[in-house]
Amino acid sequence: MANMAQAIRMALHYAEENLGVTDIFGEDVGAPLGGVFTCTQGLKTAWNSPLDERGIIGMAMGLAMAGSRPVAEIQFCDYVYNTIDLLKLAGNTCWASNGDWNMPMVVRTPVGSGIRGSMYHSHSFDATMTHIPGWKIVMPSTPLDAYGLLISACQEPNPVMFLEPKALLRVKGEERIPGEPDDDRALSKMIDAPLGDRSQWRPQWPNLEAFAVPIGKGKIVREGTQLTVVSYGRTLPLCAKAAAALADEGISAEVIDLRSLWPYDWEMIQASVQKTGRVLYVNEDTEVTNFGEHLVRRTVDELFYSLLAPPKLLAGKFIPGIGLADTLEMASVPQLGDITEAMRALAVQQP
Amino acid sequence: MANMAQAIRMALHYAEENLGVTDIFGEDVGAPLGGVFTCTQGLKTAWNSPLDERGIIGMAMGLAMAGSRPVAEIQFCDYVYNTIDLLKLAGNTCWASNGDWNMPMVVRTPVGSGIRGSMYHSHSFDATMTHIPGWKIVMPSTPLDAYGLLISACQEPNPVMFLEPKALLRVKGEERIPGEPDDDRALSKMIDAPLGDRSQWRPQWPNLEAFAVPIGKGKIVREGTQLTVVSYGRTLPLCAKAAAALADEGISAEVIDLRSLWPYDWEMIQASVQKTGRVLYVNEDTEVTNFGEHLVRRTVDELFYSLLAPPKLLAGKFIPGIGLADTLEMASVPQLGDITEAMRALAVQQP
Amino acid sequence: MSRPRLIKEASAPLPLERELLIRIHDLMVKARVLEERLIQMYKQGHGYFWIGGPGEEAFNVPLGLLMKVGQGPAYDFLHAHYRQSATLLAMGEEPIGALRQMKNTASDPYSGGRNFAGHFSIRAKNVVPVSSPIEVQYAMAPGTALAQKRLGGDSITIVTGGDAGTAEGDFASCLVWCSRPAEPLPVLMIVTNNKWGISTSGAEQHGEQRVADRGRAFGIQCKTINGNDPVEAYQELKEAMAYVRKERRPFLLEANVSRLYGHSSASGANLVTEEVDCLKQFEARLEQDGVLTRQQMDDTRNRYAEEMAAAARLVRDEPLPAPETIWNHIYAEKK
Amino acid sequence: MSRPRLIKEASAPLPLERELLIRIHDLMVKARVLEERLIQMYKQGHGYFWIGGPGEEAFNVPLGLLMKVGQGPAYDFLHAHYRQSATLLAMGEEPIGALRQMKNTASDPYSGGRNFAGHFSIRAKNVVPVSSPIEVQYAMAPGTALAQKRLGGDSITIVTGGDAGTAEGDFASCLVWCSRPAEPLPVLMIVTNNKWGISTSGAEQHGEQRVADRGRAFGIQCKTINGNDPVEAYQELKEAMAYVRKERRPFLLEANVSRLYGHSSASGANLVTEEVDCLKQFEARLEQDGVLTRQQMDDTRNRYAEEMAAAARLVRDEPLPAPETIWNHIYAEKK
Ligand SMILES: Cc1ncc(C[n+]2csc(CCOP(=O)(O)OP(=O)(O)O)c2C)c(N)n1
Ligand SMILES: Cc1ncc(C[n+]2csc(CCOP(=O)(O)OP(=O)(O)O)c2C)c(N)n1
Ligand SMILES: [Mg+2]
Ligand SMILES: [Mg+2]
Repeated sequence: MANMAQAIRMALHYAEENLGVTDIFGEDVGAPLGGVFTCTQGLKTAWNSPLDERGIIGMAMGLAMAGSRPVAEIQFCDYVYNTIDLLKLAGNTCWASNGDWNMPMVVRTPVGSGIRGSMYHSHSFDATMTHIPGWKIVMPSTPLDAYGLLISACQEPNPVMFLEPKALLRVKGEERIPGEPDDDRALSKMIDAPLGDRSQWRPQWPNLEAFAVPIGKGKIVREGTQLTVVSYGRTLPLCAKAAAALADEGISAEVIDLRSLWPYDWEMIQASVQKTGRVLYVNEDTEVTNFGEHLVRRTVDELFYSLLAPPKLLAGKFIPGIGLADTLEMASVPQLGDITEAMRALAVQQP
Repeated sequence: MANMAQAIRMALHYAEENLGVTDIFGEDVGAPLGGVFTCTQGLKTAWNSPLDERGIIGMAMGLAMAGSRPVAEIQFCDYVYNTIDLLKLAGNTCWASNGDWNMPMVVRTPVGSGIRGSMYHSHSFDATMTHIPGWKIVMPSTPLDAYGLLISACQEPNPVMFLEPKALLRVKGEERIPGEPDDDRALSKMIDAPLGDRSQWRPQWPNLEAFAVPIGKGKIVREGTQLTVVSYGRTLPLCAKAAAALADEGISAEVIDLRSLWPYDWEMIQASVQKTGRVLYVNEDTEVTNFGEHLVRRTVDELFYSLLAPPKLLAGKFIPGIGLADTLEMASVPQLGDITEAMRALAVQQP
Repeated sequence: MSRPRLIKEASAPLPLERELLIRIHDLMVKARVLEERLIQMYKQGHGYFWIGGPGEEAFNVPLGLLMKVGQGPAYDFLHAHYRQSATLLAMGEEPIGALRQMKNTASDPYSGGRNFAGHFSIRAKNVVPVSSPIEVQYAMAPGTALAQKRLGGDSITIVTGGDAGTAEGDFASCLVWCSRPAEPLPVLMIVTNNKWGISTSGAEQHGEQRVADRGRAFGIQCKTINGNDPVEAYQELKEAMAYVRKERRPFLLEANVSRLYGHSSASGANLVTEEVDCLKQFEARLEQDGVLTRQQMDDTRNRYAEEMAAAARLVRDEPLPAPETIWNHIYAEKK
Repeated sequence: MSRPRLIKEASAPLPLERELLIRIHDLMVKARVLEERLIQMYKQGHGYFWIGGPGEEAFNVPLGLLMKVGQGPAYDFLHAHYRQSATLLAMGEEPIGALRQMKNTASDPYSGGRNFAGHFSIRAKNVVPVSSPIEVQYAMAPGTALAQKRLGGDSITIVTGGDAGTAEGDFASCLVWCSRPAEPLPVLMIVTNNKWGISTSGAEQHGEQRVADRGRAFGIQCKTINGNDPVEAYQELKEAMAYVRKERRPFLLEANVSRLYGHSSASGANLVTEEVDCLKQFEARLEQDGVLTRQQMDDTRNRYAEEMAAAARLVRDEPLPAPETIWNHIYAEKK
């Protein structure tokens, strides 16, 4: 099966061909590199921009206002923080103009830890982004969801932030993307750029099919009865793994992949928490003024009297960065052991 | 008594004279204007910068690293959002260099609604700022606290964000600033720049005295037994007012002025909530991924079994801006009526 | 690089057609009277804040007249700042909209009572929403220009801003993005230089002799003109636009202008008598050249003054937006 | 504006003193061998990421030699980017620190195992922490320079960065802030132009003939030099620094350099044979002029190679920082 980087590339190809996407651009997004994570290799509308994140977001906004359909990339979300004002502007333009203008643009950016990226290739962006109104925000944890969410994003009349968990970009999926060939190696031959000189290379795209994951819908990746775990991105598969391990100890956990951070699937969370009475939110952004805290707040706001134990958040430590050394990265953001432990503790907690 | 703008000015004067402050700068901070809210009139080290917020924060960082003591101003916090990367950098420099460097700088910026400032003179900054590690963050609600916190800020070896609730800048205090003259008009004559030509004007500073409000300490502005209200900035006096009104209805509310947002006085909150069992957090930033949600999360994390009702947050609506029309502003951020109602509802809530 | 044209002596006959001169004058008066009315509304408490363009009419009217007005990339885009009312009137906008925005009524056609005066937004005319943050429009302008270049045709993107704002990085970004060898863009970058940013004089802050010189390193055509002369402004804008339309390359035009009522209502909004008043100057010339008589010009002004007064009375009783409308238009709906 | 000096013919005798030439050569070799060792460590799995400056030694060594090294505003400040190892060695730094940072050991003197290779930070030498975000150093440089100017004396601020990064607004901010008429600042702005930003060629993205031309509009002295020639680099840097030290005004110096091992380990970190190798070229000249023999130069290289190998062995067994140290140094303590 395709990995997430290939899935993104295929979705963008589909969007170029069928959804009117006109510009896929950013630093090193065009030939020869096709993106530092290969997500934009071989795409016909991909081009390289100057090294200027403000220019990139501004270009996307201008294109969107002129009726084009841009998909902009910020090479690492760590470098998006000088554009927050522009992101806010993109998010408020429809409202400020009382509905006159809208901004059909997509911004993709890799987020999170997992590649020993040190202080500036490990940032999370979900907390900062969910505080910006007017955007839709998604973050897939599987190639198929990446494919389907990106296709939805390219159909949106509003700005969409597409967060790519970089630790999962090279992980192969377990579900087939509609149209992808049976054989991984065949797919790679068709769409992965060769090493060395690429000037003559052209991809051979499979016959991709429409497949949209609606923005705003979560996914139950494992059913359970005793506690609910809600996560997204890098930590989601760890939650699923932890749940599987805990099942052997007789603990039944329901795992929700939120997929869309804004709007998010409150109905799904609500139904699950009403069933289990216990909920753990997991993400890896730093834990102060964290989106998981919003989810905790809403939980106590609306479900207080259904709770059997306090809702919990497991997130990144509130420290200024993720250090390069293995020891530091592991201690800074939730790992499998931390998640398993937090789930176990919550499952058994008694007043 | 002095208003908050005058208190800030006096603290800066004190800091220039006694604490080694070398540069007070920003857009229109120097002569002739002395700041759009008059906070920097007549200060000997005040100077006007280019219209470039990134340059302002960068200048402060450079000065701090070279052993100067800068106090930079961002004219409205609404215009700080293209510098978030620099604020993050200022906050991580000590950590990234393993303690080798530090950043003794203060950034002041007016925040919040209350002057019909429309979309770009009404922003709050507490949510975004509290998500940035390595800073200390304060937000006074009285002139005396503004004076004392700014003096503490100017003594810090770390970056300090000083948030000025613009709705309160012209409100006179109820406590005397050590050294200020008895008569308001006398003070105004001494330190407020005249209208018209100011080229010959020099302030006459009162004999100000040292007075530091420690960063990290809250203040109980009203004692109570049935519920706790925690707020800061513009909404704090409204909370106090609401508590006074509710006292007539027989509802006893304890009101805490947090003053320092990071680090904050958890001991004070904890003790109060353990006493009352009910807590309402009030601020006016938009309510998704809001600092009040952090406080709610910590409350359920540590005090779940002391709670008699779910902890509540009353904050700004999650919409893209505060509209100019009176009707829109009033509907967007907590007003006295909203706060009173939320307190009353929480006080009487039963499972 | 086009050589500086010799500025015509004030005694030489006006080089534009009589009808055009009258049209320009009419619009300049209309814009001035509009701004004066807005200021008055502010002072009478019928608005919270005023900011606008009195003193820039001589430049802004020709700009609006020369634009290709319409919707979508086949037409010109305007990324304006908050001193552009005269351009908007020259583009055919009715002044009552500005009054409605001043009074933040629900009927405000630009923001529904949400945004400040002077913050225009008209999708049907490619007027991108004016937003308060200085200079961000320069970051967006290359985007509309790229769409226009792709389409073919001769439409262009116009972006305007003040002198102080050029210190923001976005001004430099625009220079970089418009002059990329891989894809130069049809952007007319305009700086209206009034020598001030609020209370701060450009002379302390800007080492550039001319802001326009910043284009040179990028091979961008650039020029500094007297924006107080509508005839010069018209001719230079026409030439610059013709270049951008044809060459599909950027042009950086700096226009020296006046700030006749200070920065905004925050600084009092009172008439500044030391600055050149472009309208007075132009009227003297029109009279001298026999294009219009004093009487005719006074009539024009009085007519507009009455119109604006009537419009202001109308607006005064229009309702504010309802509180629950804060929830409208957070998102656009799929069509 | 100083006129371009005629580049000396390769046949003319080297215009620097013999001892200095040997010192420069020695440091260039040392820096090259250091970078090669870092690359090897990466390839052998003793580090997660390599980025550094092989190909920039001819420029970076003279820079370090000419700096006034010490702590505080009486000394020069260096706001560097990540290709500056040769400058650091020329400033007297021992190479083992770079190896420790590569291996992210607790003993890493620059970040305690927290940051990437090449991210130096030495307060005692006024080396401001190198941070990964491109170009932010240009926003900070005016701050250290202002403190220096206030103090009096002749210390200056040096800021370096790549060519692609000049597209960020911070580069323009630095031009603006350094050339304010109210307070010009002693900043030597350097751009090392290797014609690439990762995989993107400057030729597509940059309309400037010379990046250095961007200073002209601000009245900033500027020059473009051949950074592959250590003699030219030394002389030009010396002249530029003398100007900044004396005039207390900015200078913008662009140095054309090579990127000998590609962008970083992310692009393979393999030797690029098409680019000029400044060390090879310099050695040919030293040999030709009889300054050093091939044998002497080989000896130097071998000596450093052995030293680095020994250092790398030492570092290999040093411990990583302990997990709980993530909590250290979030804040500085009051002294
Ligand atoms: C990013 C940003 N910073 C600060 C402000 C506050 N502000 C509004 S107008 C202005 C001065 C603008 O001067 P200039 O660019 O010369 O335009 P002018 O008003 O003179 O036409 C300032 C500082 C703002 N609106 N946006
Ligand atoms: C703000 C920011 N954006 C993107 C990156 C990713 N990045 C790292 S190096 C680089 C290219 C830099 O090119 P240039 O400025 O020419 O310096 P060089 O590496 O060629 O010396 C990019 C895009 C970054 N580090 N910082
Ligand atoms: Mg101006
Ligand atoms: Mg480069």
